[in-house]
Amino acid sequence: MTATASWRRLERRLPILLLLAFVLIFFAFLLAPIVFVVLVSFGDSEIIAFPVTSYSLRWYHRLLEYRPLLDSLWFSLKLAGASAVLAALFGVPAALALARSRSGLADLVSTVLLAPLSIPMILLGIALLYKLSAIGLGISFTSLLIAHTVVSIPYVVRTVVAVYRGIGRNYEEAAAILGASRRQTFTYVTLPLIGSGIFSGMLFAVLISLDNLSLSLFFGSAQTNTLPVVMLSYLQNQFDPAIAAIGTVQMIIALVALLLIERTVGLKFMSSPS
Amino acid sequence: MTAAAATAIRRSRRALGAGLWPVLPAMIFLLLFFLLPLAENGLQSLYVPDAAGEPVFSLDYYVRLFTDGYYLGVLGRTIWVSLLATIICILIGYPVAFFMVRHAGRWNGLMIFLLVAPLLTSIIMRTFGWNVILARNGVLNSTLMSLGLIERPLRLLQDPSAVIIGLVHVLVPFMVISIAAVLKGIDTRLEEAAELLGASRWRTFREITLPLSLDGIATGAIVVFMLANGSFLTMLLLGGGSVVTLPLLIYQQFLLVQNLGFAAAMGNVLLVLAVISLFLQLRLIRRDGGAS
Amino acid sequence: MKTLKPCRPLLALAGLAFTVAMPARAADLTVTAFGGVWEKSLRTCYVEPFQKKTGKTVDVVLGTPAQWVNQVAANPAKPPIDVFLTLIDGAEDAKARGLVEKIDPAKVSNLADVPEPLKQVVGGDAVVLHYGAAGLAYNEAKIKNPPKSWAEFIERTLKGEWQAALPGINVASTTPTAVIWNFNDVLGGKVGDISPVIAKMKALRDSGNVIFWNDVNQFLTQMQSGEADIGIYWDGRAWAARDGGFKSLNFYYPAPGGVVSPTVVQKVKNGSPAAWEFIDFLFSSEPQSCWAAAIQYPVASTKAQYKPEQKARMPKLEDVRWPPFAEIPAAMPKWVETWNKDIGR
Amino acid sequence: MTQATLKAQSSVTAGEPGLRLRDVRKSFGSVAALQPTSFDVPAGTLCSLLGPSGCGKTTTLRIVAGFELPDAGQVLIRGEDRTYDPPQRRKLGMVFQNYSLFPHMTVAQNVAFGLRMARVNRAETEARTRRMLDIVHLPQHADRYPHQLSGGQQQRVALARSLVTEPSMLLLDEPLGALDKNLREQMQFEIRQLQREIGITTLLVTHDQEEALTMSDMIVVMDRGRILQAGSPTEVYEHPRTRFVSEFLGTSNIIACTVAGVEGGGLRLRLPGDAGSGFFVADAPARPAGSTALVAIRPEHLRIAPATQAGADEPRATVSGHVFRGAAHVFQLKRPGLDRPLMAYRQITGPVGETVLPVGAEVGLSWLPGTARLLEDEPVREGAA
Repeated sequence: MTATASWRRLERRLPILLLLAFVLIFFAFLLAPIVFVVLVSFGDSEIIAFPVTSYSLRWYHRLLEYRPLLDSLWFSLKLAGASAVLAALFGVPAALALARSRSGLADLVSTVLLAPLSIPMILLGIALLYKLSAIGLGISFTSLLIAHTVVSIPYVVRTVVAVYRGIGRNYEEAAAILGASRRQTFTYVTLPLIGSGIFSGMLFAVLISLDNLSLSLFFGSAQTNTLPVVMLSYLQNQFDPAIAAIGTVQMIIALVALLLIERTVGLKFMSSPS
Repeated sequence: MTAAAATAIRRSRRALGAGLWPVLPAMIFLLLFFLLPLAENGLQSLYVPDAAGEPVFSLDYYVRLFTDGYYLGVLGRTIWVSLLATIICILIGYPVAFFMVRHAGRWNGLMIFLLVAPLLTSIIMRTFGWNVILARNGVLNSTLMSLGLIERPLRLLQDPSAVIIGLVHVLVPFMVISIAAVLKGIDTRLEEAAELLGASRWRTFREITLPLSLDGIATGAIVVFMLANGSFLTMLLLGGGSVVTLPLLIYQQFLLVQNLGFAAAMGNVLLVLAVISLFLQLRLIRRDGGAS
Repeated sequence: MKTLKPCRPLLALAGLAFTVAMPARAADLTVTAFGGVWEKSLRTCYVEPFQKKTGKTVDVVLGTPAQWVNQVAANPAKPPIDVFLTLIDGAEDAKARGLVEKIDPAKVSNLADVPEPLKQVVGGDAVVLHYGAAGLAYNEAKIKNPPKSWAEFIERTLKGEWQAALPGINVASTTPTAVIWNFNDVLGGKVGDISPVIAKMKALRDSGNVIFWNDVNQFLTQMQSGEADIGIYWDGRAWAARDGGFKSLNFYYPAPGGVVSPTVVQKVKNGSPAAWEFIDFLFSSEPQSCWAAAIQYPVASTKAQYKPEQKARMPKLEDVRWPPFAEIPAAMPKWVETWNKDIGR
Repeated sequence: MTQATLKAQSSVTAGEPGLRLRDVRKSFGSVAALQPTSFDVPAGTLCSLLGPSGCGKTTTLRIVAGFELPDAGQVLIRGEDRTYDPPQRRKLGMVFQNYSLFPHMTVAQNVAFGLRMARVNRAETEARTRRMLDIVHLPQHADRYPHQLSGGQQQRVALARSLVTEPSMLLLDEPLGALDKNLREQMQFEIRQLQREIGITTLLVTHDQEEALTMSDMIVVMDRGRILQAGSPTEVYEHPRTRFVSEFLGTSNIIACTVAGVEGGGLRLRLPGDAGSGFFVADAPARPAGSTALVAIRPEHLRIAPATQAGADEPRATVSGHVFRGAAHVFQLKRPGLDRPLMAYRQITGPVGETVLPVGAEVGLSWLPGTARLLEDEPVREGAA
């Protein structure tokens, strides 16, 4: 290969290389603060301090012995999962109808469905506390589930609308003309095609639920303690690396979950061109 | 029946939302557990305690919010900060989403994990991380100084720039995932076709890929804008109070003053503000990207 | 129903979600607690011995005062909480909203061992369980000659002798008492007029020698990273940090004294009658000693025993300053608004 | 099952049209997409809807498919009223413009989809899918995904998917638009052959006149939501009724002639600027002398001869351009009084290079009687000045 040829080759690949560089810087930015969290979680010191001078696993032992953190993590995961599923059951049909609607009502309906995103959760939390207590649900898992579902619906609706609009009508028309009933078309064609939208919407919902302090706060009881509430009250009195350790455990759980998804269903619907 | 009457009937049938019935379960759910509780709570904002501490009907809270220059300034800053964070998230997030969908291949799963990892740590821990990095003698300043790029430490914490950094850091994953979900639905053959037609890569991107992915950007923008609009912990912990937004004041009314009425009034203003911008955004998308 | 197949796991999950949903109360008694070492010590010093002694079960609710007060306010007839262990501003709020009962000395015999002032807080609707006080925490490595008094602290900060860290307005139950009331009082102001402290704070802010923290742990990060050299902090927290490894951190109460912050006990209206029994147990001497050793704060009971090194650090009840807790809630809206507009931090 | 049995099953009682549209009308908002439209497609034939984009052909197809409901009128498929049936009950096959192969299914799964929906048992589904893939020459690609196939292969899969259910009718929506020219011609031939073998009534939507001419038994030319002309390809090509049809199908020289007089059942016309005796057009309704009449003459019908060899009565023109197109010479001719140059093809019969007329040469024009067509006046166009 001549020098000009390899130069021109490089030139053609340059945009991709620049993009790659950008992406690497981006992830450095994204992960920078997290790196310190993980480092600190392996620290030996009684208080959170940096730089970490000696390392140990003592804060992971502390997690095992201080039950509220692990218990609430498990509780939070159940809550996040359940509310994401519930949000999908409410949100997906609504999103499908909205995406194809020519009605002038659609904008109004969308606005209502997305509005929970915009209200400070602390206000919603207190409003729901009084409302749900008045109808007898009080401080319970059901109340928490309702509250978290309210704020999860917008994520599912919005991502599914965007993905479903991008797909266009043709596939469903093709299925219809091949004799598929509405339900069959939905199950065999629409659902697989909007999979990435549902997945990312539910992922958002889970993430928001896991980090949702302001809303969960008002429904915290001995039986219904979510991780952020426990973490906050822990941190208010103790500045030790156990919090960093639970954060790290949380990330590991997410990693395992994503690996499981990749192994079973495959994350390909997030990437491969359809 | 005249033709005009027939059209009118058809139009009204459409306006009633034929085919919109699947939104009903979600609408009823939100009506019961979102709009109704908020409305009841919002009513408190119309009652202000009198000298004896008894609540009396009054528009006092709203008058204060809309006539006092301080509160108007906070209102403006709330929108401005959210808008700025949204724009930065689009600019940073789009290339990453593009790379993820088109070039990441089997690294895609890892990228998703790395994207969501920051969201899984408590905001207080993230703030600690930023404190270590951005402090006066923190990692960033000492690196820059040892490289000779700056002479004295930059003041990065307790500053609006720290708030924007913090907001972008937690919100940009939402932007990336929203855009990626739509980008992956775009047929790459369209781009190839455009390149074959002689469009440069940049033009292909500008005229084919970008317009087709507008819905993803819009989704991300709505989510990011709304979340930024409602967040206060980042302002509190990274801004050191240098950026005061409406949610922060709401939080104050709860925590310090226990004045639920004034908090509800500010909440209502924020909600109305958000709903208006949401509605406008939806309208814009419909005109631009959603028409196809 | 072949076509429903892909939906089945979703439906199953949704079903599961509702079966997990069950009524909240399971124990005879529910008490509140702050997390971490407090909650742990509450269980070991109080809850477990109480359960052993009476056979009654006790649940512990983690969280914050605003959460607990609203939870009770939402369910006043069937409160989800029976005993508040809370901060004094939360206690004032609960009293103002009529959620708590007067502490009846007849039902709490161990109150006989509690000094009178500690029984007078919140108009008799609460009793102090233990208390801490705010003073100055500083980095010994950087400051050799710390200010003797609050006034000296303000003046030398203005001169730029060090970088000081102060709590911002959003740090509940610290700033209003330890900064606003404390400085204002030292500077000769009154609860109804905080212009002296506002003027000084403005000057401090503009001097560039002050940074603000908005989360209790942020102060420690700022001190460790060198962002700050001295600042207002709580005794117990400061000692815990020093004992935990931040060796150069020292703490003292400047003249005319530290600003007290009591943790108080309240009995929720319509709550379980067993609450009286529990509150009485809270003030018995043995658990009080256990509690004092665990959380490193002075406790209410005069019969409680302390370790010698702890005793040395403890503020004496006579030495601490008591802000007018009862007057502050009424002044707070004005304070917060003025601070927001003039200091903005 | 062989192709012969496919054919046997889809044959219909003679005389019953495979598709009949009766006064079908559709508007979107205030835009009339389709004026009341009627036509029949005889059973077993292929009918093309031809026209520029926005002419209503796609709307017509979507109404036949059941994706749109007409505002009025009836759609009969094999004599049965299907106007308000949902698409899935119409038993149709359809090939979409971009094929719309399900991206998450393999080729075999795509083809088998319709059979699965019809709850055909598994063994038969597999057998029929395999046979269909054989017919479209893709048996080895059964387990690939659509994005792994070339455009032509995708096209064949789409065809297989639409035919495997033995539909009562086949709809083709611009099925070849995405293919390159050679492949397109090959596929036109293949589809036509398959359609004939199976004997399935087919409706083809296209804007490509060549495709329509090659593939159809019948062409329906549409413009602005209405049918301009319907008939066999030769009929529509040779006897275009209007200027639009004449120009949309192939190339045409459209000349505004002057009516010299009425003769027998026809008209005598004169080219503009021609003082001679003019020419005769048979079977034309009477028109007042001196009025203008549009005449279409196909370039292949226009004969040119060097002026020296031309008859004295023949109108003259000057060669203004020449292109060699392999099978023919194409000449551009100018004549005073005509605003557009005329086109004439001269078929090459002998060795190439023979008898080329140089640019600038003067020629005489002639055509066989009957090849010049009198066009109907255009319907007044909406919004036209």
